[in-house]
Amino acid sequence: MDTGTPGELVQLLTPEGERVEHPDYAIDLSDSDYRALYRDLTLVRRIDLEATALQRQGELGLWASLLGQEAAQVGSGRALEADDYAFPTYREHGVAYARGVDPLRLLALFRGVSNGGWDPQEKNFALYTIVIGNQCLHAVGYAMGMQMDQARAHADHSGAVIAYFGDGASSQGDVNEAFIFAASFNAPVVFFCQNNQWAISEPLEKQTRVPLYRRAAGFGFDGVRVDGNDVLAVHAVTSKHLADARAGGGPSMIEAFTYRMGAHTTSDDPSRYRLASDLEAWRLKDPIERVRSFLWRQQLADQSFFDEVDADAEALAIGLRQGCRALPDPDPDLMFANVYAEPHQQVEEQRSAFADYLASFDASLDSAALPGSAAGAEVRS
Amino acid sequence: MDTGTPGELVQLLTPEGERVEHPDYAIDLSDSDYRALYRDLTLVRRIDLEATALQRQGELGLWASLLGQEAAQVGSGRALEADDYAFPTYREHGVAYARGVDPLRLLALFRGVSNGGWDPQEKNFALYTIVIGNQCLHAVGYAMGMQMDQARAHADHSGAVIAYFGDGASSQGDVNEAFIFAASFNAPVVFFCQNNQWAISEPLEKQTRVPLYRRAAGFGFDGVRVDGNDVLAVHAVTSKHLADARAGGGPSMIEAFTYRMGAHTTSDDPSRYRLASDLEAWRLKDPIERVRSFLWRQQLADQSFFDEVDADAEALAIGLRQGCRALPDPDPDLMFANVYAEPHQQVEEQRSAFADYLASFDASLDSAALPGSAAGAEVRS
Amino acid sequence: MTETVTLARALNLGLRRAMEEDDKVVLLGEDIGKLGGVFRVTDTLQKDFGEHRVIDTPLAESGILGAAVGLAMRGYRPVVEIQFDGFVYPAFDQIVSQVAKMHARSQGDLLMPMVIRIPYGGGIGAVEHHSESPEAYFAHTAGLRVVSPSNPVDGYWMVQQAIRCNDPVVFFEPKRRYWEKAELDVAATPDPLFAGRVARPGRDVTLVCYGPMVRTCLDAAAAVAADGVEVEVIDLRTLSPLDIDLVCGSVLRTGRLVVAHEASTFLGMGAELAAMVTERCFYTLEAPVLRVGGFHSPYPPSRLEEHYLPDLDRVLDAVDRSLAY
Amino acid sequence: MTETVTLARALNLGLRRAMEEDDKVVLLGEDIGKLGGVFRVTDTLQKDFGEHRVIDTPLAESGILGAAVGLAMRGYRPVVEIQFDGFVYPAFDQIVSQVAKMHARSQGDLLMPMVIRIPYGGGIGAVEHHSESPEAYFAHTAGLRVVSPSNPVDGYWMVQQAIRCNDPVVFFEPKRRYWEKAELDVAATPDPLFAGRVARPGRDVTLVCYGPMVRTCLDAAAAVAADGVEVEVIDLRTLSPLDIDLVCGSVLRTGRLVVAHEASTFLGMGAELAAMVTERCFYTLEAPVLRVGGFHSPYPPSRLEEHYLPDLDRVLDAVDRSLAY
Ligand SMILES: Cc1ncc(C[n+]2csc(CCOP(=O)(O)OP(=O)(O)O)c2C)c(N)n1
Ligand SMILES: Cc1ncc(C[n+]2csc(CCOP(=O)(O)OP(=O)(O)O)c2C)c(N)n1
Ligand SMILES: [Mg+2]
Ligand SMILES: [Mg+2]
Repeated sequence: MDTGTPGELVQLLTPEGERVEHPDYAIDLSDSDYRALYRDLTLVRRIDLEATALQRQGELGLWASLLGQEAAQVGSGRALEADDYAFPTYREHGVAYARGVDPLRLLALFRGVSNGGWDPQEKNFALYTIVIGNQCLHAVGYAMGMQMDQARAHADHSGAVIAYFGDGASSQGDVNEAFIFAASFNAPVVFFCQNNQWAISEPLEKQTRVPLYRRAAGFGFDGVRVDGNDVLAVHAVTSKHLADARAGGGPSMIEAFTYRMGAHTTSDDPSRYRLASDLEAWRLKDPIERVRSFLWRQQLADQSFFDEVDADAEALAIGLRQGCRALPDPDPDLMFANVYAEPHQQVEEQRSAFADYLASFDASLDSAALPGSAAGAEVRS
Repeated sequence: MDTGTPGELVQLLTPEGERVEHPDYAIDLSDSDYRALYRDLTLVRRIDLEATALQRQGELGLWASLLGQEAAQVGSGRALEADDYAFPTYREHGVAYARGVDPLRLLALFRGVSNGGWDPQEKNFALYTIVIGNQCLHAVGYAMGMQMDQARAHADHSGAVIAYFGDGASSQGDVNEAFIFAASFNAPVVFFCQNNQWAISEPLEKQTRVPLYRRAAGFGFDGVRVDGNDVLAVHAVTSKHLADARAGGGPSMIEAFTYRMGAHTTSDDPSRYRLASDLEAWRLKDPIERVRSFLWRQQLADQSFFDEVDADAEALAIGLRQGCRALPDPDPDLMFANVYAEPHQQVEEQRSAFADYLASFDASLDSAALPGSAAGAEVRS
Repeated sequence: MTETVTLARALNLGLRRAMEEDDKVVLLGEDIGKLGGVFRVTDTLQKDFGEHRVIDTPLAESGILGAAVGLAMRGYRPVVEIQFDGFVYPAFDQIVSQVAKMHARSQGDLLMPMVIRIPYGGGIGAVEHHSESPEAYFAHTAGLRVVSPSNPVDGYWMVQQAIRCNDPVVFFEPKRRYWEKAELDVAATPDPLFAGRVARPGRDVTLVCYGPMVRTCLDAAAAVAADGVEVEVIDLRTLSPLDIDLVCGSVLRTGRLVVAHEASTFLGMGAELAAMVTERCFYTLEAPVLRVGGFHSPYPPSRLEEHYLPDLDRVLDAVDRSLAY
Repeated sequence: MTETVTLARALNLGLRRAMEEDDKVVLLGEDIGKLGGVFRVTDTLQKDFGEHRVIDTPLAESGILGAAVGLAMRGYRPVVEIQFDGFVYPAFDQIVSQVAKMHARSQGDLLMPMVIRIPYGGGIGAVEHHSESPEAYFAHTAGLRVVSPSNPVDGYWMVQQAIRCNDPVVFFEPKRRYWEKAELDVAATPDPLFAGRVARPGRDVTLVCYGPMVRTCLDAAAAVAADGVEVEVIDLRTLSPLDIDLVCGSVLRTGRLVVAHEASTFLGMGAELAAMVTERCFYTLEAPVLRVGGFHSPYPPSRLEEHYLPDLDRVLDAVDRSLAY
């Protein structure tokens, strides 16, 4: 397998926290921007850890941790402008955060109280997409729509779309068709692949034998590999590609080279397929530590700043925990409420029949006889 | 659109019939091989013309002409060895011919007397595949099977597979997934794309903005563009890639750059979407004419040879015409015969009910009362 | 005011009017531009509305449907053409997992006002994959609506109504009826989209059908009328929702029901109608609901299709059997 | 001789035995190697049979099924694992257009001895796309066989029989029953694959179910037994072919039929059973066939699944209604 060369990797901040330059990608961030990125990274990690804890406590049915991918998500998410639109997988909690989606809303899906959780149109952040690859085509379609709007308005700029997907997803027909449509229509979309080296238990080499970013050239657009644990590089690269897209430059692909530090989800047991020691090398490349070192080194932040961020993170986590526990179970009528936007006879019939059925239990003498409860069954017979 | 450069095109025989050399691809053919190729090309074109004529006469429901693509098909088809396996689209009449499939069998599908027409395993030539792209995955699976057989036999060679597809097909998810599977398993398969510049009415640029062969590199294997109207180049390139595949070199892709000189099928009306004059340039690149010139120039054949080939072509056409007209309509029981390999209650019940139903007409006094005939309906009431 | 039009032409006129009335309506498909679609249903539309509204796409059905989802999210009303019934399956995932579910999973925040036009059914002597009747797959899928016009007038109105509907509508066009003609009055008031229609009244037996089978069933009803058998023919028009009240109303009068469709009867629409009607009209039915349809076999080579497709004789055979109870 | 095993383990043992007995049996899927599948059904098989027989594939379901077609043509017997029900749709095209039709279109020259294993159904508190019941799509498709074991013993035998079958078999595994246990005797003689079974005899009403609902229905039957109501529970085991004789035989005795499944009732298996049984037992039925099943809505978020899934109460509600006729 050709794993690529270091020279192919865009890096602006080394794992040791040293700023390095790159001929094609520059950064234009203020000191407070740097601190804000550090804060984002820390908060996002804290949200993620809290959600994992909530799953362990039985408050969530499942959680897909982003541990290790904070820089890829914060760096790209913060590169988006308000008019841009993001299409996530199920792991883009950091992007959601950057878009301003309330983290509590993310828990709804994993708690099982909703199949969505937020209004996608509010923050231009689509619903999580679980069927691998599907969202890449939605992203392209949305970008085509932006382009049409632009043409109709005779504007010289459009918004841009970012489509997130994983290394595993790169094998799906839909993702490759998305490349084709994007190229054919020169749609303003950035394909952002978080190559975290794993698709559940399958290592990268099951999906490809050359670096993924090289896929782009064969479809007729630019691809670039960026150090996915380097928030500065990710931010710079994504900003540039989004700007190109907005200006009519068409699609491009970014491969953020990173590593999934945790299990695939809380249901997964990585000990069955990878060695704990495999993580060591990547621990040294931690996306947050290097920004911390950088801030220290450059004297851009002092201990009080770090303490404050930690306190914010803790407060956020507490709020999340409390909010999660308070998330109510949905009303059974939700099953029928939004199947269609307009009435549908069969759904309406089932809806009222089910309401009557539920009511029959309320009406029964023994109020313990609730459907779905074993007690109900016994009382009944 | 980047249409590629002349330098990217492998050519061994110019449109004028001049032999040219290529650094990577040599040919090793005898004089009689050259003549045989000419004969193949001529016969294949004659088969195709005859089928088109048969469609016009109402003997076939449809025909997909290969006009202009004879060299791509004969050149690649003749590069196959007996153990190799070919997976065609619906237009590979020339490959079928090269594999030794009786041309008459090809007509069965288009006449509507069969959904297949030949035993794929007999000549290692799969059934025509109409759903665009599906066959590329079958090809890879078959190649994986060859590889497994090879491993089990501890052989150092396997057969190879060739997967045909069109420029339009290159946009299908299945085709791209086939690339991925082939690369992942290093399967002995050659992807052979006949880029005839059209997918029905859609020109190449709807599907791609860079030469298609470049797609291969992004998936981690070699791609090459060959003059698809140059039978020698196609033969040389395909032979080499097949040999590599057999020797464990894994997948590769060949883009045969050619042109669909006729309508998409006999149902199509190209005047709606392309100018007749567009064909002029390609008429000068005719795949047969250049071999003819070459044979003349090199004095490898004389008039009697050409006359003989023409006579053979004519005889073949006559046989085909007669054979086609004599192809019997299938028995209605065929609807039920091969749905399953083992009995299936519902099918068997429908089968006997339908037989009874048909028999009820035979038994009726008026033997004109056949189902499906308007007469039957009138007599009935 | 009226014009004689084929179904293909009526659909074309309906699409044109929908595009005129709402500039968010965009058409996507293979060969729908210059070619006007292989059945010419989109003929001249690209010329008149431009390449941004009549979009020839790359050859990938999942791509088309997935892009349509994104366009709908951006506020467009995509009308997708699938070239033939047998080519909708590559898009099945996007349709079932995304198009059908998006409104529900977004708790109503997102609309998917999309029309998926599919020429369907057999009878045109085509090669395999060009004569399928996959409507049951879609009708079984919650979140989708499924309709099928049987004639030019319905074609004209229903396609416009489907485009105006805020839910995704799978729109099955009976391809062997594309060339049938009728008088179209574009100033008329159409029937509602999600309702069936009595195509021919009758007292003795109810014959339910839709799409390509309506013509066959009307012919069958006409054929037995001389014998004094009155067949009431119902053109369902909509498969999801199903206008079950119309069907049951008829069955309560006739006591007998025959359902005819081209699709395989095994788990076809006839099964659902049989189950629903029997439940609702149990004491009225004088015969079990009988089904006439395709066999449980892949669509056969075209030289056999006259045997596969339920024709007038097979429909009347079922009518006779029903009456014999 | 006997061992207490879960359904997941029984399937694992069945696969192992099939692989031992025929070296042409190969497994393909996502995460079926080292991980042993997300439900551990293929646990240890890669270790014991090697990477050439237990093949972790790229993440692409159409790719998996398409490759399996090629492997079958080369003489292998591929057993494909689809990770969850909701992820079979990307492969729908290959399954419906190729796998199902290959034998017929090759006029019998090609066999497609393939098993497509799909963990299906709800009840495990999963996120969307992980709890679907898509069996009707496949049962409606001619050329496919569809089966579903309800218990460990059937799981063990049926998976081996499915692998030996020369037709493609879609093998639906009731995922919420993976951890239920039973005594397995690997030396026993199994029932034939394409036959249903009376899981509990009874005289008053026939209750037909399959897969995950069998446990629920047996519980329901047990619950009303004390009241003197005898429910005959039939475990269909096979959906295509459908063992209609077994069902009708029972209905001829009981006069009543209730069908329960998790899938949406609208065009679900219950519809076909209602239609067939009503046609065959018209004069025997004392009540219309009643159906209990999923609603015509996407599978809800897991906190609502207990309402969506037909439980003992909803099954008994239908039994009561049937008996009330
Ligand atoms: C179509 C489909 N097939 C299978 C799955 C099951 N599945 C969920 S996540 C996953 C691996 C995804 O890997 P990758 O794309 O690398 O993303 P990551 O999880 O690493 O972020 C699989 C196979 C799915 N969700 N959708
Ligand atoms: C999945 C699918 N979609 C659409 C079609 C209809 N169709 C048949 S041929 C064709 C164009 C194919 O173009 P290309 O792959 O370039 O092959 P060519 O016909 O030029 O040989 C289309 C769209 C089909 N057969 N299958
Ligand atoms: Mg990954
Ligand atoms: Mg082409």
